[in-house]
Parts: sequence; structure tokens; C-alpha cells
Amino acid sequence: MPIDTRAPLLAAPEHEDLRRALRRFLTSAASVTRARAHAEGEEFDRAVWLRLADELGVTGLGIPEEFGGVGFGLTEQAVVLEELGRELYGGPYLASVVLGAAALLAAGDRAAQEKLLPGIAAGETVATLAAAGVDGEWRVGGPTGVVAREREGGWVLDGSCTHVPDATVADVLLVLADTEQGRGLFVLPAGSPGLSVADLSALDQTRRFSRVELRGAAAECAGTPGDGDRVLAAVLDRAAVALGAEQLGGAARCLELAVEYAKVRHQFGEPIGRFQAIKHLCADMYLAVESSRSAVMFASRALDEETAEAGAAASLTKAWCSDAFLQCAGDAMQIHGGIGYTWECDVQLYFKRAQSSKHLFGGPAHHRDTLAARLGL
Amino acid sequence: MPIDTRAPLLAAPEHEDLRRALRRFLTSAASVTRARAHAEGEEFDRAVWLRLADELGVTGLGIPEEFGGVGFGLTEQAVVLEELGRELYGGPYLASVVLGAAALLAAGDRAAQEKLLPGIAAGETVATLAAAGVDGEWRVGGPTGVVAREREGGWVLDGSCTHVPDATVADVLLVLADTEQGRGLFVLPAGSPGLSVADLSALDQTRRFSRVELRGAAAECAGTPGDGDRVLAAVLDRAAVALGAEQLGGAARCLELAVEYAKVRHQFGEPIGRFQAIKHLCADMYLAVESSRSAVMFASRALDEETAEAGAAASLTKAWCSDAFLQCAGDAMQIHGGIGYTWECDVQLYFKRAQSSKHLFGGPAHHRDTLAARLGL
Amino acid sequence: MTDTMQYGDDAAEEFRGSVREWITENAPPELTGVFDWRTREIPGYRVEQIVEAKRHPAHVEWERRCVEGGFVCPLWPVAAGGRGWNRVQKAIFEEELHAAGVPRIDRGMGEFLVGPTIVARGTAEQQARLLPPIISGQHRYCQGFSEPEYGSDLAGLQTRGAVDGDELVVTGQKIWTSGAVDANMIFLLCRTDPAAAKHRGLTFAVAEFGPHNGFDVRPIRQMSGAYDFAEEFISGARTPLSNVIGGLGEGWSVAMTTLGLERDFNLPTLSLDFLHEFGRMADRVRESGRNSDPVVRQTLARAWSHVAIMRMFAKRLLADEEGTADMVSSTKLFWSEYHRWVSTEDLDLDGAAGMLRPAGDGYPTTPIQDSFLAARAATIYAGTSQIQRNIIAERVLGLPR
Amino acid sequence: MTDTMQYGDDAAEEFRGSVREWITENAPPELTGVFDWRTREIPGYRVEQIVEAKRHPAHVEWERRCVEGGFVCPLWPVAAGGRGWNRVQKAIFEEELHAAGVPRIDRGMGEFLVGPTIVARGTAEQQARLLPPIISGQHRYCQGFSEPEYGSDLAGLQTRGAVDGDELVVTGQKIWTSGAVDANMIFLLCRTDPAAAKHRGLTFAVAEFGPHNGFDVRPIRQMSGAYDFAEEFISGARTPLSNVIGGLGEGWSVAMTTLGLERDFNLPTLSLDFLHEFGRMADRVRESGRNSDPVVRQTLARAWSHVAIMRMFAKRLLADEEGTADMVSSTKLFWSEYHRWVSTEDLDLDGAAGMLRPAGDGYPTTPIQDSFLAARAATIYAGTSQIQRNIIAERVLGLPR
Repeated sequence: MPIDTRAPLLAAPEHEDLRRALRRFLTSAASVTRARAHAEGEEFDRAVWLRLADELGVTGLGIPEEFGGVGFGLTEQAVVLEELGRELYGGPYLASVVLGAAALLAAGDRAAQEKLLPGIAAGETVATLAAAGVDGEWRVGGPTGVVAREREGGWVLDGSCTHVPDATVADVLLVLADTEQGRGLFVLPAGSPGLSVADLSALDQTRRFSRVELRGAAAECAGTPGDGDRVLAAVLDRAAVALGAEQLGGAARCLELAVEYAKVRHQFGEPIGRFQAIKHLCADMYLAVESSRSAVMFASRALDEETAEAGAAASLTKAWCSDAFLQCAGDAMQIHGGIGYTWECDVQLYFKRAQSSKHLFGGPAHHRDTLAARLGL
Repeated sequence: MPIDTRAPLLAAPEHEDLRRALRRFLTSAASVTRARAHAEGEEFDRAVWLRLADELGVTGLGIPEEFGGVGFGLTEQAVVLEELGRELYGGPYLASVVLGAAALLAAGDRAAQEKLLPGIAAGETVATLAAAGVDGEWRVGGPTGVVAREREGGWVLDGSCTHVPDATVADVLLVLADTEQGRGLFVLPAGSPGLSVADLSALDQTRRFSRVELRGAAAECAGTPGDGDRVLAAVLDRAAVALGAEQLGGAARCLELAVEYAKVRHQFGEPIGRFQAIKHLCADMYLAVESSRSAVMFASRALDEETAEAGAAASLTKAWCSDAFLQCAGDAMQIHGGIGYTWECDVQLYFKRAQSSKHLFGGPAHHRDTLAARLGL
Repeated sequence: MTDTMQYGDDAAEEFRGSVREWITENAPPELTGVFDWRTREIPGYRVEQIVEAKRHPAHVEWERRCVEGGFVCPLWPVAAGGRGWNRVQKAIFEEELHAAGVPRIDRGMGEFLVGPTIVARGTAEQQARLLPPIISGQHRYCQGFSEPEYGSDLAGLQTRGAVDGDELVVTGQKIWTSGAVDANMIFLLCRTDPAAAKHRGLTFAVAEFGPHNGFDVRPIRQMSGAYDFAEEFISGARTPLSNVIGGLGEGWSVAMTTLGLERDFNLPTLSLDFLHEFGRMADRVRESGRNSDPVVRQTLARAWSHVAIMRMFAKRLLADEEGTADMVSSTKLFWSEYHRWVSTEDLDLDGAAGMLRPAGDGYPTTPIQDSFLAARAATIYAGTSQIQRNIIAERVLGLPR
Repeated sequence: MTDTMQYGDDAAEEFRGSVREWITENAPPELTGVFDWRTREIPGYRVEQIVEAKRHPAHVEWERRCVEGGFVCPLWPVAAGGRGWNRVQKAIFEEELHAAGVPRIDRGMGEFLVGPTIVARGTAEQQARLLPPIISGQHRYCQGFSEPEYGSDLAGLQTRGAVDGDELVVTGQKIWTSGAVDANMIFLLCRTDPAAAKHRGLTFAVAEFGPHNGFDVRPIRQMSGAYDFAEEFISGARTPLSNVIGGLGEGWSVAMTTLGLERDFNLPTLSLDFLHEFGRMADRVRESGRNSDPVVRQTLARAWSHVAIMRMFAKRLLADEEGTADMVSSTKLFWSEYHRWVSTEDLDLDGAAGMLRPAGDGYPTTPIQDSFLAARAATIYAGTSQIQRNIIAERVLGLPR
């Protein structure tokens, strides 16, 4: 497959303005210290979320203007996700703005879009998507644990779904469910009768996952029953790149933490950053970060422009950034020595996030195999 | 599969005596300098070969006493192969003493054994085995390019076989050929009518391979037609470990060359061996060498004692030592810098031997898959 | 006889038979069900889990029988209350215990570090007074060497020791104290002569450990949620001068004796534990049908290869007591890097399911997650992988410092 | 306009259209069949193969048209005979040539190193006299910097330059001279003031190259069998003082100018060549049916990922001329380590068949074997991977020296 040589590439100056503003905000209002508090049980801070939406405008970035958004694409959202990833931000950006909005846009149900997207764009509605299979894997055509039946002109859902991100704070749930015509996308508000949501204990405590139980819960169908796998496929490519951008941010922050520590920590009378072994670990981390950045730039642009290699680029990005983030988090830990694997050290939070994100939306080996298929192999 | 915990392990003092004597001999009479001359066209030095047989007694080491050998096993031969591998010795030890003798012993044809093994043990008869498939892969059940037909109480061979080691210097050829009863092992002397042997151009010039053509060449069947795959399987396990031992020797020598060079080569006013990057490359090479040594000790003993894990140990050893040798040769080259990839530098000879040996008798991925099967996976 | 015993020879096999018989006769049958003792040497178990398992009546009974039978601290000289075994005997004993699925009763740092140091450097009085309570389990030691700014670099440590009458009074701070949770004794290094050069003026002493003696112990929580290490703020901890080993100001030399003993590695047992762990991974792969995936097969083949080689390293170490110093860094590097790799692969096999932990307070994890997290510590403690590579390059290969 | 052109913007695409049109009209159709020009930037081709391909009449004709059309040394200023293109234009031109399967007519070190050095540091007279013969192809340069004991460490070089009347007389030894096979000119550094401090007293000069001028050229055979480099013993080579660039004793500073130009990297083209190479590997895998082997699929996915990322690195470099110095070490490290890995995987796909070479004298090899062997040089030349990592750590990340 040719790799497109045409697309302009440089992050626009506006991206850098957004990045700076966001970094300033996160450092003061939603740094990794807050992520740690959130991990240890602090509730979701809706005020910060609304400031992200209002002051920074990041929730509407990828939503078309006709639905109250700014009408940009993944290229711009990638900047946001990278910054959120740097601080392990625990809010529902991935759940609501990436998964939720992408699913609604892909499903193409105008009424549902008009009803929900403006709220998502404004940050007032938090959405999430329940689409993992019973084993927690998000895969097109995989087994689903929810069944939708038509009843009295509407639909009723039964079953359960695991690995639903941020479901406890969501105002609206999108659920992929089996119908007689194939899988379809369904919408129901939080608090619906028959719907229950329970947080799961996660390796990575900075991102919350839930189990959603449905017992005769009424829902509306968004789009066409039977079209769910197509919707999920479109969502998953975007989710892969979005998560890749978030992983890039985490990897970059791990490199910074490692370099900062290597400059100040002395052993044998020298800063450990003077030892070539530490230098070379850091240099390889830098390469992992910058190659991940290249992958994210490539894939987000390719998806926005719907080029022929968009799918391959998405698979590449999820596989590559997953490996890069774990490498950087692990090496940052190694460079920190004993301190690195203590509960108090932030590096361990990144390390757990890295291993966990690696398996969200499909692991690296899965994505490489998909990439091979997309290359015609 | 349990790993046997019982077998005694230490190399006996006699092994070390043999190693020292052999190293002394090779350093003076058959060092890598001779291997280079051999690579550039010098003929096989039969005088050196006979001294190896007479003075060092290495050719008869693994052959039972009743056939004129010493009656030791692979454990002792591994010492010899390691030393030969250190100097990239170009003579037919692997061909004659490992492949040839092992094939005759496995085939169990008493008459053939009595006729040929004493000569092989004494070094007076050089044997080799033609058993690669048409693609050069030595695999049980793989396609063979030779057909054997019964005629007038004997057998006649037609076809060709590639990747035959040292066939141009062999006095007798053992050939695996298809019969109506399945594959069988056949014996014919060099110079037989209808037999022609042509050297192949090899990536590794220090080991000679030939293509053997057979046009109605008369041969005797050793053992039972149809038993050839069993014979080949037995030979290949021994060959895998023997080659592993040779690779271990090459890897160990590459480490020595790298360390010696790192001590004397100065850049920026220091010996490069003082740089941590060079130190760590060397430390990892040391681990590759010593882990290979462990593998060879494990597998040679397991085959000699026919323990349950013998097959797994053989596969492990070929895969492991292949990777280790290429790592050590490649890193030795990197440490040598520009000099390392010149024709004049011995390191390149080891590098080519490493890549080539990696694919002789099956590559690492093949052996790992076989290992998995042998572990019941 | 035992001094010349070779691993695997007739004398060794006879020994194996005798200890196996004793184990069969004495191990309480229900002990195997209390805990998976076959993997306890692998990083990943929490001290508190093991402490709890040791409270089980079957373990208490087993411990009693081992003490009575003289199977505790068996490497110690007979005069010190041990059996005077060599390493081969200890390895064979542990192999048989592993086969039986029951633990060796060990005394941790008391057995491996403090006891042998006292045997080597202590007076007869100290030996008579301090060794028996280690064997009986009455004294449980932790190690007080590392300080916050001096991890790998001991010679600079700052904790002070002042002589006050016939007592030593210790003030300062220690960190990375493993076993502190369960310890009631500590062996430590302190600086008794601040005027002396860096590695002089240090003193090695044992002391009662706990808040009653000025040790403010603050457990350090690891990322696994476990508290396997602690930090101590030491304010005026007292110990009689008779608890100084090797004499005042001789601490550096005594500590070097102790650190040399860290080479009394447990690779024979560890490699069996890794083999057991591999078996569990292979079983999971077979059960899930993933053994037909060629990528997974490659991974499992690599894993078994490492374990088999590790097992062989152990045998080489046992067979060649003299040359072992050269290989200790190599084997530590080999197993810790292997475990970092394999524990990640193992958790990866769980895919998205591995993202979730068991429910419960206090960050409980699955054994596979525990292993994954703890493996990251093993490439750091007892000398990082970087330091092991330095040692190999300089001490074994002779590259210039 | 071209100064503000962004890769991919309208101006760039208009430019692309115009060069494409010119190429279509001027490239001799049979030229594509002469050589696989699409992979010529990848380490692995032998200088002699390329030299031979350049003798083909179609190439001679193409070269003539490119010279006449002003498409040679296009990055040079117009006053120097170039086109004054920026890097984006050069990259687009090369992409279009790559798409058409024809080579850019380059002048090697004359174009990339000597010419720009003379433009920056030479006099008007030197520019007028020395630049045109580079464009015409009359002067073919090689580089005389490295010496046997001073590879990465230039400041210590020993080759002497003595002023004799209006000439400089050079005596000494140089090594790793690439392009020496085909060169008739050399640019070199020599020590004209042995009394001065290490990096002072050096002089940069150009000279006629060959035995007629005291250069005893001894080609160095590489392990691939090719002779891409040479060593020279220099005895009394003469060059007029008017060939000294930047003045006597200013060589260090001029050489730094030249070495800075080595950063005029070719990643845009190189990444296309790697993509082409990947395509050939993928085709072989498909033809052999091995594309259904999951292990092979993982390998190919990794390979394409590297190439796609390399392509993106190239675009980032083109888009951001200021920040490029930070990334040059990274991209060199990335592609050379990638190629070392992928060329081994590529040869491994041939299995036992890859053990054999084509028949013939002088160690002929297959393109895959060539790549495998040459890839080992690329992690060494122009700064080893170790040196690139040092540079990244110190200059980009700011770790202490």
C-alpha cells in the first residue's frame, strides 16, 4: 500500500496554542496529583470537566458545527488527548467525546445526533459506549452480552456489558446489542429502570471501567439494527488513534520524569544521567516518543481525510504507541530505582496505565495482524 | 514437561584436558587464518584432518568401541565442536563424524556400520549425508529430490540434493531417497558412476556445501527402506545440538575478539571498553555465550542419556545458539567499528557463519515451534 | 563425604533418598493446600500472604518438626546449631521439598546473612547467644544498610552510632528494609567515627527492632499495594556494645562479609519455581486453545528455553563452587530480565481481562498481575541490571573501569 | 513564494505538477529498466553496480537533459549555478522521480558537501572556478577527513600539509574514503601548524585525486565483497594555495561547516526507497503463501510501521526546518537500526536458500544478502548508533556530559 505523500503535516500554530492553554490548565486544575486522588476514590470533578468544555472548548472540537461543535477532526483532538494523557486525566473524554460522539456520527441517525451531540459538544452531556464483548475485548463481530428485542414500538435490552469506560458518570449510555437483524446501536439515559452500573476494580485506577447490567431496560435504536458492526468498526479506528495519542502523552511525560530524575539523583558522586547506560535508555525512550508522535500525526490526518491507508495507519498507531508507552513507563521506573515502584511515585501510575491501555480496544499483536490484513497480506 | 534434576552436570576434568589439547592444536595448525584461506579457495587439508583424528582422537569420540571408536557421546563431542567453531574450522567434522556416523548408527544396519564406522572413527573415511529437501531445508517428511529404485538386487538413485556439506571431500555419501516403501538411507562411494558433485557458492565461505547429482548411480540401502524419516529425525536432533555447540564456540570467540579490541582501541583519549555502552554490549554477549553453554550442556547430556526432554532440549539449543551467535557476531562487528565490516577482519567471517548456521538444519522459529510441540503445546 | 559430593552422583542420590523419606514421613498432608509453596521464591508474592500462610496449623506443626529434626539453617556449621550441609545438599533438600509441594522452613536474613556473619566474625559468646534464637524463630531479622541518598553507594551512609557507656545509641534513617513488617531484630551499619574517611568509622551491630527501641517504622507501599519494605526513622535506638560484630569501626569489613553472602543464591530453587510458573502458563494456554496460535507458541518456547537454561545455570553453580562469583551477576541479570519479560507476556495472554483486578479493598491483584508488578522491582533491587552489567564487564571480562 | 512553501500546500502541489511534467517529457523510457533506481539510497548497492548503470546510454542521455534543464545541484543558489530550491522542492522533485522510477542526477559529495562549503566559505574566484565542474560532472569528489586512529575524533588528525611556494604539499594517510573508486578530486583536512593546539592549525583544501598527484589509493574490501571505501597513502600531493578554502589554519571551522551539511539528510527519498523495499518483501511473502503465517504477518506489520513512521519523520523534518538539528540523530538511528533488523528478517524469510549465493567470481550476492551485509555498516558510519544515542541524550534531552 502506498503511503500518501501529499498531506500537509505540520501541526498548525493554532494546535500549539491549544496545547499550551490546555497544559497550563491541566497543570493547575487537573494534574496527575488529581488523577491519583481520583484513583484513590475521589469523585469525578464535574466542575473541571465543564471548565475543559467551556474555557478550553475541547469537548466540541471533533463534533460538526451543525451539532454545536467546532468541526475539527482527530488531528486536533489528538493534541487534547496527548495533553490529557500526560496527566493521566481521569475524566470521560475518551468515553464521551471520542467513543460516544463517534458512535453517534457513524450510526447516522439524525434525530439522535441532534438530541445528543450538542450536549456532548458542550460537555453538559457525558456519554459512553458499551460495546466490549463478554471477554472485555472490543472487536467487530465478537460476542456481545446484550440482546435487544422490539416491544411496543420501542426496544428493550437484556444482558450485561463489561469494560464500559466512565459509565458511572455518564448521562447517557450507547449500547451495542444483538437484534434479529444483527447488531445495532441503542441509546438509553442513565438512571433508566432496569439499568444498573457497577464500577470494576481496575489494574489502572486512573481510568474507571464499569459493568453495565440491563434487565428489560427500554432504549431507542440509533440508526439501523444490523448496522452495528459497521458503526463499531468506524468507532474502533478512531478510538485506536485517540488512545494512541493519549499513550503518546503518557510516554512523553515518562521520558520527562526520567530525564528530570536522572539530572538530580546522584550515586557514586555523579548525577546518574551522566552514566551512558541511563543516557541510552533515555535516547531510546525519546525515539519511542517521537516515533509515536509521527504515528499519531499520520493516522489522525489519514482518518480525517479518509485516505486509503487510514485503517492501516490506525492499527499501526495503536500497536506502536502501546509498545512505546510501556517501554517508556518501564524504563522511567528502572531509572527511578527503588523509588520508582513505590505507590507514592507517579511513575507507577503511568506504568499501570500503559499496560492497561495496551489492551483496551485490542492489544498490539491483534492490531499488527489487522494491519497485515489491511496491507493485503 | 519436567526438566530433569538428576543428571550430573559438570564438565569432567578429562573434557578440559581435551579442550586444552585441541585448542593448542587448532591455534597452531588450523586457526581462523586457515579457515580464511580455505574460504578463499584453498583445498581441504587432509593432513590436518588426520592429525585431528590420530593425535587428538576426536573423530572416534562419539562412535561405539565395537566400531573402532571411543564410545563417548555428544557431551564429549560438544567440546570438540565448540573448539572447532571458535576457529571456523572448515573440515568435515560435522559432515562425517556427526551426520554420517549418526545416520549409520540410527539406521542400525550392522553390515554398513562394520564397513564404514571404523574408517570414520579413524578419520580415514570421510562421510557426508545428503538429506536436505529441494529447498535446502533438512526436515523430516519434507520433499526430497532423490528417488531410489530396486534393480537387479541392488538400488539405483536418480535426482539431486542440495546443501550437502563437504561432499567434494567425502569418500562416501549417505543419501536419503524416496522409495516405494517410503524414504530410506542409501550408501554409495565417491566417484561412483552417475554421481557428480559440484560446490555451491555460499554466504559463509568457511563451510563448503555441494549439490549432488545422481543419474542412475548404484547404491546400497543401509537399514530398511521406509525407515528414513526415523533415521533423519534422530540425526537432526544430534545435528541440532552439535551445531549449537559449534555456534557456542563461534559466539565465545566473537566475545573475546570484541573484548580484546575494546581494550586496545582508543577514541576520545580512552579505550572504548571504558564506555558503558560497550561494556553493556559485552555483558549481554557474555550472557548469550554462557546461556548457550548451558543449553549445549543440557541438550548433549539429555540426548546421551535419552531422557524425556531430549528432543525439547535439542530444539531449544539450536534456536537459542543460533540467536546468540548472530547477536555476538553482530555486536562484535559493531564494537569493531569500520574495521569490523572489512573483508580483512575475521569478525565478518564469524558473522556470515552465524547467519548461515542459523538456517542449517532449520531456523530458530522452526525450532521454537517444534519445541512448543514437544512441550505438548 | 558430603564435601566432595557432586550434584547427581551416587552419594548425592543417596542423600536425596534419605531426605525424601524424612519429608514423606513428616510433612503434614494438608500443608500443600495452604499455599502454592512451589512459586514462593518468585517475586510477586506479598509478605503478608506468606505471613498468613505460615500461621496455618499445618505450617506451625511442620515448622516444629523441622526445628526438632534439625532441618533449619542446615548450611550452618554443626557447632552453630546447623547441619554443616554443603550447597548441593541444600539444593537437593529444596528440590525434594519442591517436589512434595511443601516449603523449607527458612529464617530469612537471620539464616542467610546475620547468622553466617556472626559465625565468621562474631565471638564465641555472640555465637552462643545470638544464633539459637534465629534457629528457633524467636529472632526475626531485617537489614538496615541502605539510606535514602545511599542505595548502591554504602560508603557514604550517615546514620550515627554513639557509644554511651556500654551501649551504642543509633540515630538516623534507613530505607528499603525488607522484612521489616515481621521483624523484631535488625542488623545495621552506622557511623561511629564521623572524622574517619568515608568507608572507615562504620560499625556493624544487631539491635532490637521496633518502636520500643526508637525505630519508627514506616512501611513503604509498593505499586502492587503490598508493604514489603519499610523506612525507619531511628532516634536513640540502643543496643549493648556486646551486640557489635567485629568491633567498633570495623563495620565496612563486616558488611563486605555480609554482602558476599548475598551470593548464597537460591537459583536451584528459583529455577524450579519458574518452571512451575511456566507450567501454569502453559496450562492456561492449552485450556484457552491458544496453543495453536504460532505467535503464542514462539513465546512459550522462548519462556521454557529460559527456564531450562536457568536450571542448567543452577546446576553449573552447584557443580563449581569456586567459579561461582563470576556467574552470580549473570544469573541475577538473566532471571530478573527473563521474569520482567515473561510476566508481561503472561499478563498479555489475559488480554482485556487482565485490565481488571479482583474486587476488594486495598488493591488486591491476581497472581499474574502480582508477578507483573513485582518483576519490575527485581531488575532494581540487589543491584540494578545496569550495575550487574558493569560487574560482568569489569570483573568477569576485565574491561577497564 | 518558494521560501514559504509548506510541504503539501497549493504552491507545493503546483510545483509538483510542473516537475512531473518535465520528468514525463524528458526521462528516456528505457531508463527505468536499466536499474532498480527506486532502492538506490538503501545501503546494499555496490558502487560498481551503480557506476555501471550510469554508463548506460539512456542514463547518459538523461544526465545530459538534467544538466541542460538545470536540474543538477538544485539546492545551490542560482548564482552558483543551482536553482535555489528549498528542501521541500527537492523532496517533491525526488518523490516525482521516484514515482517515475528514474534517478536524480546527483553529484554526491561535490553537490552536498564541497559545493555548499565553497558557497559558504570560498572566495568568489573559488566559486567561479570550482563549482561549474561539479555541476557538469567533470569533478567528482571524495572526502579525506578520517584517519586510521581518528575516526570519530577529528581534532587529533595527523596528515601534514606544508606550504611550498604557492602550493600546499600534503603527506599522510586517510581512510574510509567513500566514493574514492570513482573520484578525481578530494577535499581534505591536514595539519599545517603542528605547533598549534589540537583543533587549531588545521587546513581545509581541495586537490586533484589519484596516483598522478601522490595519492596511493588502496580500495578497502568490505565483507560484501564490494570496494565502496578506500584508504590512501598520501606522499607529497600538491595543490595550489588557491585551493585552500577559508584560509590556512581555518580548517577546523570550515570542516564544521561541512559536517553541519551532512545534516542535509535524504530521509524523504530514503523512506520511499524503504517503502519500495518493503513492497518487494511483501510480494515475496505473498508469492510463497507465507502471508498466512501469523509470525511472518507480525514481522511485516512491524516493518511497514517503521517505514510509515520514517516517512512521517521525513515530512516533519520538511515542515520544520528550524527544529531539524534535534531530529537528525534520531532519524539516522531509527532508519539504520530498522534496516539492520529488517534486512535480517528479509534474509531469514529465504531460510536455507539464503545460505547460498549466486555463482560467479568475486563473492556476488543477491540484493537481499547485499542489504543484510551493508546494513551492518550503516549503524557504524556517520556516527555509530552509540554516538547517536549520546547526542540525543546530551544535546536534545540535556543530560550532563
